[in-house]
Amino acid sequence: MLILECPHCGIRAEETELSPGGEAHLKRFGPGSSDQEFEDYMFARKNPKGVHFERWRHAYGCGKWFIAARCTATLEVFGTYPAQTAEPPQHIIDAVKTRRPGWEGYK
Amino acid sequence: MSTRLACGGRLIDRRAPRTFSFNGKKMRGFLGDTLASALLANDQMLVGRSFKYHRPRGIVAAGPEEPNALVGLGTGSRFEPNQRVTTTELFDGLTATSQNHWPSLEFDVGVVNNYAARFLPGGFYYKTFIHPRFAWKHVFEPIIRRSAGLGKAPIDRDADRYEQAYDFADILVIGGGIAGLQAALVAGRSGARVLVLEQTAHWGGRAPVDEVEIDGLTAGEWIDNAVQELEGMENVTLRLRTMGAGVYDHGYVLAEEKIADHSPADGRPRKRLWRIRAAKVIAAQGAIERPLSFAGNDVPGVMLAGSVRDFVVNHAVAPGDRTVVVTNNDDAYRTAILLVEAGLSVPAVLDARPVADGELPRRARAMGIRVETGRAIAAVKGGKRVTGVATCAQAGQGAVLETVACDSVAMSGGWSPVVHLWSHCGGKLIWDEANAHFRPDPDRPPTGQDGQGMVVTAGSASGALTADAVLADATQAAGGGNVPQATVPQEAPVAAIWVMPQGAGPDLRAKMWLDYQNDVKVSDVQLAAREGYTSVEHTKRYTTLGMATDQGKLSNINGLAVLSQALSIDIPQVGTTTFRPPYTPVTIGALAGEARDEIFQPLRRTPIHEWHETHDVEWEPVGLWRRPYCYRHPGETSHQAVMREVSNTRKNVGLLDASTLGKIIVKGPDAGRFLDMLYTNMMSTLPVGKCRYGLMCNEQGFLSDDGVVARIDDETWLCHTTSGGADRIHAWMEDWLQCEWWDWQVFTANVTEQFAQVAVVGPNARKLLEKLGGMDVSKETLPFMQWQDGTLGGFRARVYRISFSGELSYEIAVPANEGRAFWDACVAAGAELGAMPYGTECLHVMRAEKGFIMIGDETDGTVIPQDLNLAWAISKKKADYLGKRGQERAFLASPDRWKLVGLETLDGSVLEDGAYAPGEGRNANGQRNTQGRVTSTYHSPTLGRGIAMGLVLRGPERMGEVIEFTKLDGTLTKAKIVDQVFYDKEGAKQDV
Amino acid sequence: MRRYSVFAIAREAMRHHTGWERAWASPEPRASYDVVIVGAGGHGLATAYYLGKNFGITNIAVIEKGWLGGGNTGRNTTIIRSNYLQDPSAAIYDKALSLYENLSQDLNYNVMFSPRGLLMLAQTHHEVRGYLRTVHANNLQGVKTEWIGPEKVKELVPIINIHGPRYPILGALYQERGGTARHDAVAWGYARACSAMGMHIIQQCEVTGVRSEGGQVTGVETTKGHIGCKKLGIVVAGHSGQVAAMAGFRLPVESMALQALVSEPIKPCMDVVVMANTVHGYMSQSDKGEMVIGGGTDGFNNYTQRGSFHHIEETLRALIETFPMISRLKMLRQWGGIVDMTGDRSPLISKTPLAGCFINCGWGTGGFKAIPGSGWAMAELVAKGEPGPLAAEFSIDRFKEGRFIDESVAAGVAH
Amino acid sequence: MLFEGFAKVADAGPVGMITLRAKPGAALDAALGTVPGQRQIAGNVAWMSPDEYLIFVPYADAAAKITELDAALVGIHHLAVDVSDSRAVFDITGPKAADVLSKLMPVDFRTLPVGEIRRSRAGQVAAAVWRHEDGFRLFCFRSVARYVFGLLSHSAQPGSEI
Repeated sequence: MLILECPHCGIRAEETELSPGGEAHLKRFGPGSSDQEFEDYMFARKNPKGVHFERWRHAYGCGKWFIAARCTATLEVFGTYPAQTAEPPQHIIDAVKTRRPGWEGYK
Repeated sequence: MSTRLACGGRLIDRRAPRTFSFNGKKMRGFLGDTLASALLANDQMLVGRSFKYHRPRGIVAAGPEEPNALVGLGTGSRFEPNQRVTTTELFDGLTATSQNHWPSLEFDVGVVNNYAARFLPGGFYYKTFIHPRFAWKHVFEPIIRRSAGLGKAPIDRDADRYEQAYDFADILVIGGGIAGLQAALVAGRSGARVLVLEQTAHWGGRAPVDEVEIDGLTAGEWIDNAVQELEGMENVTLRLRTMGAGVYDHGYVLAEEKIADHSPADGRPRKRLWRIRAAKVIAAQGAIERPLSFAGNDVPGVMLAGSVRDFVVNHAVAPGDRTVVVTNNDDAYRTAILLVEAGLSVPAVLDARPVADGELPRRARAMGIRVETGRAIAAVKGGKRVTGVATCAQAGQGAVLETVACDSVAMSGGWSPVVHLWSHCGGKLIWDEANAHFRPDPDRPPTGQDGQGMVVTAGSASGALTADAVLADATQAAGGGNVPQATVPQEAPVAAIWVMPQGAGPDLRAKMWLDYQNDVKVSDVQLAAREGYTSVEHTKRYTTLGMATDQGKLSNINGLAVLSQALSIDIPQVGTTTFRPPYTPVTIGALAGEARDEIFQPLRRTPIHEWHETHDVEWEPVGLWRRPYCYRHPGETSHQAVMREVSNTRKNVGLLDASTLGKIIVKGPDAGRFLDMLYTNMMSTLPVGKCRYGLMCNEQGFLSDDGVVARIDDETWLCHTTSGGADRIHAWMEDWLQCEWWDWQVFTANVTEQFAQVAVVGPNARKLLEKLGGMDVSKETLPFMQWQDGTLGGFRARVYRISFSGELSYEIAVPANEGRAFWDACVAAGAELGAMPYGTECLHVMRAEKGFIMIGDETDGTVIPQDLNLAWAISKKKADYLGKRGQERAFLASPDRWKLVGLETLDGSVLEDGAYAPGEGRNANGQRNTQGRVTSTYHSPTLGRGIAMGLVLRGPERMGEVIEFTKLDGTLTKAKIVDQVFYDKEGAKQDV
Repeated sequence: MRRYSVFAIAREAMRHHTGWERAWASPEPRASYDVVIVGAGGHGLATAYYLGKNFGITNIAVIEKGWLGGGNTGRNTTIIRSNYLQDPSAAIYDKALSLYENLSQDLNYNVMFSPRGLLMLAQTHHEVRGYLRTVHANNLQGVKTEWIGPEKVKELVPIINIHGPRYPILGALYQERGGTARHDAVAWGYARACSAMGMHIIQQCEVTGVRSEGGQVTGVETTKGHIGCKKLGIVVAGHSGQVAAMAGFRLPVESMALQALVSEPIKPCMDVVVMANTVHGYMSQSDKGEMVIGGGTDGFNNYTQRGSFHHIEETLRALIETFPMISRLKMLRQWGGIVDMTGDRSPLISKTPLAGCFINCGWGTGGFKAIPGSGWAMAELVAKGEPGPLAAEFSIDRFKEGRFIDESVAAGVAH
Repeated sequence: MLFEGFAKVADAGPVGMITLRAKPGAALDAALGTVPGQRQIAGNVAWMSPDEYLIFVPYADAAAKITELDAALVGIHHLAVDVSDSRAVFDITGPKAADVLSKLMPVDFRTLPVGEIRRSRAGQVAAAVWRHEDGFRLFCFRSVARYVFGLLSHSAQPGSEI
């Protein structure tokens, strides 16, 4: 039963107030993309056992999407940030690195 | 015999007698008794039969660890099986019945299993009942099922109600013994918000029983003071009868409060499930005493030594007149001393240790109690009740030294911390050699949201077994401070003795019970080890050790120890099984909380819902909505009602409550561009005032929703979705706007519930609206596929000229608060025009007659618009829309897709729902090949025959061809592939 | 291998059961094997078993990180059925069901397969149409299922409330051959049979890397050292992505927590398996008398084997509506497992980009019932290097082509 | 709809409500007068999300207010829409009103300050709530009004005080 702080409205929302939206920062591939690109966009997921960036919507709150950096093995949360970004912001990267020194990085 | 003592009993009120019944026999007890103490006070030693061998069993413990004494409680709609007598508070009129025996508790035929025990070792069923094959299902399994299973199944609907509640705490203390209270005091004084839970109805735990002195006060006085101080703190909340059931991720704790379990039908909820979010959990649940493994350790009358003390001190009940104490530690001497002080006889203390020279043994000896060291029990005498014990040397193989007559045995194998809550979320344990138990490893706690430890233990739950250590540990757990001083006798260490005697042979080991309820013996664990089920999880599952309703509270450590000995490895290497919530079983009704009957699920109601309710409605659930399926006039079947509704709508006029249709406003400078991405067709070019049917696909390309879009003004569109789709599609829009195209200037609003929407459909539709008056709804002013705002019959209305039936049709949206009045006005105005309401099934038939697709019927998540001949609704001009790339994939772009066609049976009958069209031959797996399937099939009253739509391999290229469809009776029906539009192919009727 | 029988038990009883041999050996790994299977759950052990039985390949090691059968094999709700809509699913699940029917005899180990019948309740008209479609499809697939009305449902399940109030029972899809089996026994029975064929089952041995040369697999690195192999089968539900990453490829798989619970045991009151998809709950009664209840899947990636409690509450609410008598029972134990979810919720039994390396995963919430069929198909794939008809449709390239095997379309779930 | 248990649950009747979606800025300040901060209610305006506000007006005045807002925000990207009919509003009053809500919403009512609007979940549906003098005001979607009333009255049953 996770708690994630919504960066848009500041509420420490519990899981039942949120809806999950899968891996974050996927690049959309539309017409003109190769079969491989499209397949990866649709299906290939990092699915890491460890640091993960994932989308959540504060569905029973302000309705906004945000992204959580979370460990899938311990459920530790490193931080949350608005969804309007193509990559994790630096302060999140730093927060993860502080707590997971061995982390191989976002890319 | 077990009996009530003449005086004492700190928890009972002798002025408040209570009567109850056990197996129909009337008995008496007092307010403050548990059912266990009351049964013992009535000399009811035999209380149940075990799971497998149906051995007679009595009360062993005094708390939630009790494995044997489970009864059926109450009757009828308040009957509950498997209630633990040790945690059941006595009340007037309580009715209890024992379980798992036939024909009676005293004489149980199932006990034959006991005599065949030798042939039924752990895991025996894996090795037999294999042949003949049918025998397992028809003979052996039914026998096993009937003989297992503990209590009877309830039959009636539960008469009680339940509820849930949320709470929040900085510090949640679970356990209200002296550790919990001290931790709460320290935390409370610091100003933190503290919540304290205690599973019983009393504060203080075991300390008063063990006659602890704290800061010069008796335990009872200290506890009273502590509770009083805590009650005076605004930041502290205390809850009795509330069991901490489970610790979950991020500090989520589940607890079950018994509100009216001891006062049934008093109008209050029976139980309340607490969902608590705590920044830090202090688990102070104490420790549980372990049994010792000796032959006959399950005979009624053999009890835990600490529990014997509980009954004597708390309830003034003595389980026996002559009690032999058997132990591997000093603590059990307290029981011997207490019993003698109470005027009862203790013929001997059998101490398995070679030496017993601690303060308590010395005190016992000084009182004249006979203490024998290096001794063990070779066998317990007696069947349904202890009559004596045969003693032997612990070091030997069980040669009997003497027989001691007694009517109860108090045993103690040492104490194990309650580590459940620590472990639920991954807290790790270490083996404490000195105390011979697993305890929490403070360096490896369960971690929370921030990655830091979120649970600490306090007191005995940490492994501190004496009052002074308990208080020191509890103080530390809550942040530190002054430690109250407890006066305690010095105790010598426990000896890690698990099996007595040490060299017991197979005969004895097969009578030493580890898991009482599941009848798992020492010999079973040893067999599992011998057969290679050496992982502790394998042993558990192979023997069922620890899987009974007490979840191994008594048996686990002893089982591990036996396994480690059998494998010749250390206990820590064996490890423990995973602790799973709940700590003790939680009522399923409480887990569902308030959600039953009327409020089981939200039922969404349209503004016109009540009208339907009073007009012969037959409902259909559509998502959480309920829509009229049809309106059944007296004497009609549902089918007849639907046929009448279709005919009437086609002939006169029909009224449909379309309020559930999704309505989403999309506005902004980029709204047109956005809708062009969302829909397969072009929406940006839709002129203001006009409507256009649109399709939405997911990124895979599969059709996900459809509906009519209206252009409201230059920057504003209104998108209709399916009834089930409104929230989903609104969320879908916001997803793309927030997460992909966040720089586009578009705002959305879901206004589905702002409006009631009524469809007025049929040749008389215009006349009906004209009767209402207020707006020009003529073909010229309001042509097909346009909309207009205005007033109808005095109502503010937005009128759409759209049709899902092929008839002249208006959909009228009015503010929801006026919806019912508007509907009534339509009904009244329509009376002389033959207006009748119609339901969803009529809607389906009419749309099928027109060949319109229905999301969920023609689509199933694998269908693309191209399959449905909807290519006209897919813009060729657009470079991109959601789903376009997906539709270009090989399998979806193949010409060999199944495509939509109409189907007409040759004999006019109705094709069966879900029927398939078999193709030629069989596939590599021997399955019949198929070439199509029915997606919608109805009897059309308009055409007087069956009509259907279906997806058929290259269907549109095969017009006129006759293919066959399956029927459930195994035969086939012939049907011709035809155009999917069966009614008014030119569309003349809707455009008048 | 000593045969198990009632006579063997009688004989052993006379000598206090001291003569039983180990059900399976615990050898140290050899330097290399013909085939290494990673994962000693039901699917992995069944793969090894059918490699031996059907193809005579016995120089096999089955490597297990923990204890055999300790993953989803030992955590599921043991439902077995084959009433699937799509042809490829029906084929493999029905193969599994047929093998289950004789598995106790085949393995000489009683897996307690109990074909007590399985109902999938229809509670909306939409569901009725979906299940009718399934019955039509099953008839053509050679899978015997039938549509039954509410009265028959009540007859089969006396404790059910067929009159709603919210979702009255409109009927059910009934598979008489469906049922349950004892989950642990399936793994143990296969393990014993594999061991008897001379295969090595190596527990407490974690794979830490996959070795290859020139695009061909050559072995695995493990906590017990390097183990060479000619062929490698990855059968590690819940952790497929991790092992695939070691082999250098990504899977269309996400790992999520799925939960289950049991009530305290009561006397027999329900002799069939019931699934109710509208309200998301399913329930059966074990031989011990516990009501075994399955819950929903979390929607986010999770490796904790716990899951979020609100799913349990949702499931129980629904089941109380359907079976009012469970309200006064108690939840004894709840737990979670990690399931692989693929893009279409159907499994992968497939070749991989690494030659000689094969994957079997993605069974989602429905893996247990497939074990024998899955092992059968996987063994054929590993032995021949190419999929047979059972596995052919479950290849990894279906996602690129958009060729889904989607069972959710008939309102069914895959439990 | 009215229920009197250990707290009183009453339907508040029609309330005029306008959803205004717009980004913060000078134009919005001018149009609204006071723009509330995050989760705050200022005057008759409640902050709903970074680009969404809920404006309370007498029920009959909603249409006029929208016209006024549209005029004030001309040229500014915004959406003002009448949602008065799509919501149901309840007042939960009495000294123990918070206990009623604590049974339904994962919200810490001990720390919810006056003047803050909390959007969350009541039972199985979305709801928003704020504290006022005598208790709380809660609104939810209109279609589930009966459900929410059922929840509130179940929770306020006499004898079920926390």
